[in-house]
Amino acid sequence: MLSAEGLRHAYGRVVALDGVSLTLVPGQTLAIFGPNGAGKTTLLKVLAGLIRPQQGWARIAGGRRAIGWIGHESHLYGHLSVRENLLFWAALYGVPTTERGVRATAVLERLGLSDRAGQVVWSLSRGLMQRAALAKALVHDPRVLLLDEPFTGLDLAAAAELRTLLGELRGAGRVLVLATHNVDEGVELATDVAFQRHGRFVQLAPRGARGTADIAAAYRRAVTDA
Amino acid sequence: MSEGVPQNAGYLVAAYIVVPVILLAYAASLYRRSTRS
Amino acid sequence: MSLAQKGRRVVLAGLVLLGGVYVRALAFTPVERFQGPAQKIFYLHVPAAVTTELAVILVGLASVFFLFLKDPRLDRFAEASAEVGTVFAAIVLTTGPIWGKPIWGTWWTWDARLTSTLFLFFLLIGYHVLRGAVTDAGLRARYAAVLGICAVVLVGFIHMSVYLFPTLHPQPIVLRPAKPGVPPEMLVTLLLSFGVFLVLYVGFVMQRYAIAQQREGAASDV
Amino acid sequence: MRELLGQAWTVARKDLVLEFRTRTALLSAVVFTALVLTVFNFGRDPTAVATIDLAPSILWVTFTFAAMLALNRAFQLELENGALEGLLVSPLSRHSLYLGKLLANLGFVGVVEAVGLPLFVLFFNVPVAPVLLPLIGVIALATVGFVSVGTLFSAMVVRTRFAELMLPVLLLPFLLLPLTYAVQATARLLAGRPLSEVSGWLKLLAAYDLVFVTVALLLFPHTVDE
Repeated sequence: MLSAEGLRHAYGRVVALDGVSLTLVPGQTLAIFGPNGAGKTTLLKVLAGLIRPQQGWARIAGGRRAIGWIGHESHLYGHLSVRENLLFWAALYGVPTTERGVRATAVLERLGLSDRAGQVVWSLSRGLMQRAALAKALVHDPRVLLLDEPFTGLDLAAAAELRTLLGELRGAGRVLVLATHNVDEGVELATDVAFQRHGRFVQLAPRGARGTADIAAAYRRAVTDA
Repeated sequence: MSEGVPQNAGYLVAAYIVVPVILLAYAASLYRRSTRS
Repeated sequence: MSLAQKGRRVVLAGLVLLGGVYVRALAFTPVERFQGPAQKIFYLHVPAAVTTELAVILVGLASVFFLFLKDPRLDRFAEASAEVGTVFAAIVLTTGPIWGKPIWGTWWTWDARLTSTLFLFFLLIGYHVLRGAVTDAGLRARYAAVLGICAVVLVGFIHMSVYLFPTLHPQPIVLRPAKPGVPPEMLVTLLLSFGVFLVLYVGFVMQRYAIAQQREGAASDV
Repeated sequence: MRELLGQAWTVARKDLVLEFRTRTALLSAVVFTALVLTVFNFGRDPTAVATIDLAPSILWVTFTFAAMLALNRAFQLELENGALEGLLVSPLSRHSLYLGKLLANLGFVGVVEAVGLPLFVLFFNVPVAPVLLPLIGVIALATVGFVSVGTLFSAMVVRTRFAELMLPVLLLPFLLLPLTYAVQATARLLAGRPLSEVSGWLKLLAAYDLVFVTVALLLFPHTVDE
């Protein structure tokens, strides 16, 4: 579903990726923890095909069309309505004309935005905007979700809501890759855990039966020792 | 000089001075930039 | 010996050789009968113009290869060549009017060659302005390469349109001194001077390249 | 090929919907055009120079500035909520993105010119009716030339400092050539010369368009991808 081998990428002398390899199959959710500047965003961008790595390769079955990207920004046009935004993005993702409306309606309903469909985006509250951003990322029913610090800037309620939604999404043959600097966030969603530091995976292992505190302790050790 | 040849050596001198001035100024600028820092 | 030092020596040699060209041009090359002594400005003007064009073409080539290879050395070279090209363009644009005043009777005309050098000058200035306005090194290199290629295409287009549609363009009312029929002494002086300008170009580019290298080192050590 | 153009049209339609919905930019550009034409009226001595001699310059200097103003905002609206990032992670090809932006800019500048031309006729009492069709041809060809390079540069300039100043400095040298051709062609048309005298300039304009649309299309991916 998603595989990468020997990724290396540097900005000048700053190494962002230093020999990262990984393989994920449907049903897996990988949580990548690492301090800021560890190269997490670069890794996600390489996986999404935004950056051509200087060495190595990354492949996602189905290509860009299969990717849902959730980052800090909503990618929504303020002067279009929520529904117009969804229809635009659905069209770009190659959803057939006849299905776009159905997809948009379904995703709006699922995120509880049905009664906001006609509202222009700039007039939405922050919480609703976040949900609309998720709707945009999901409108083409992506098989692979790449999440770059998705919890940043969310209040507790919104973060819990996002976690619930991601929990629902992670079954059903999808792959989720979640990058964050905060171990507490989203760790319970993960089937696999990786610690990234200076562009390297210090550790990449199935989560097994370990609890959040256990993983947090392991993360601190891994990041300070290496 | 034979008759009919224009007397415009002043322009010649001006141009032949301007060129080395520009070249030397640039050389100085390069020197300053590489030794600063 | 560092690259900057080597470059300085090459420039020094170039300047000495330029002195030689002065001696030859002033004392051992005949005075042109119709234009008088001022015609000798051409021994500086034309080589500078050719070197400018060469510098810009090299910027374009380096830019094309940079976009494929992403080698920072190509970007540094393009930056260096563009800056040196600007200096030579400045020489062309100052010696041109100094020659034009006695010969054409006016400092400036929109002659095709002078105009295309002015274009080059503007394009090169724009190139430096763009480089100065982008903070991210990777982005700066890519943007500069894109602009560099566009600039070369534009210059090529101007030349092509002058030759392909000669009737449409105002033809320069110039006696072209570098045309066949020029006495061999004049041609030799011109070629010697061209060689000297090439030496100066190489020396300047070496120094400018070294500065770019130095700056990058300073930026990434922070 | 079909998908390339389909996606381009999706992007262009979205841009034009946004433009016509917000209207601020479009209205400003139209008012700006009217103002420049007015400035020209006061910036000349009608007793010294016949209007007909100055008319082509007035028309084309006005259109050049209007195009520049329009191009400045071409990529501005993609910065809102990081939409550009969204476009880049989507399966949208970079060539489609360029063509879409090109179409949208042509639409925008076209509207401005459609208002500017009648104003020009009205203010300066220039008889364009007998040569209207060829004149529109000249305007169309020159506008494609303006917008082809302009679209490419505006994609770069939005991510630089002093973007509003940067675009004219970079772009004007590239506009001077089509400007020259357009002025020459327009002058001959307005003077009632036979079309055969104009065709050379039209060919040059067409050649310029062909060369720079191709070059910009090839270079555009490098302005957005790392």
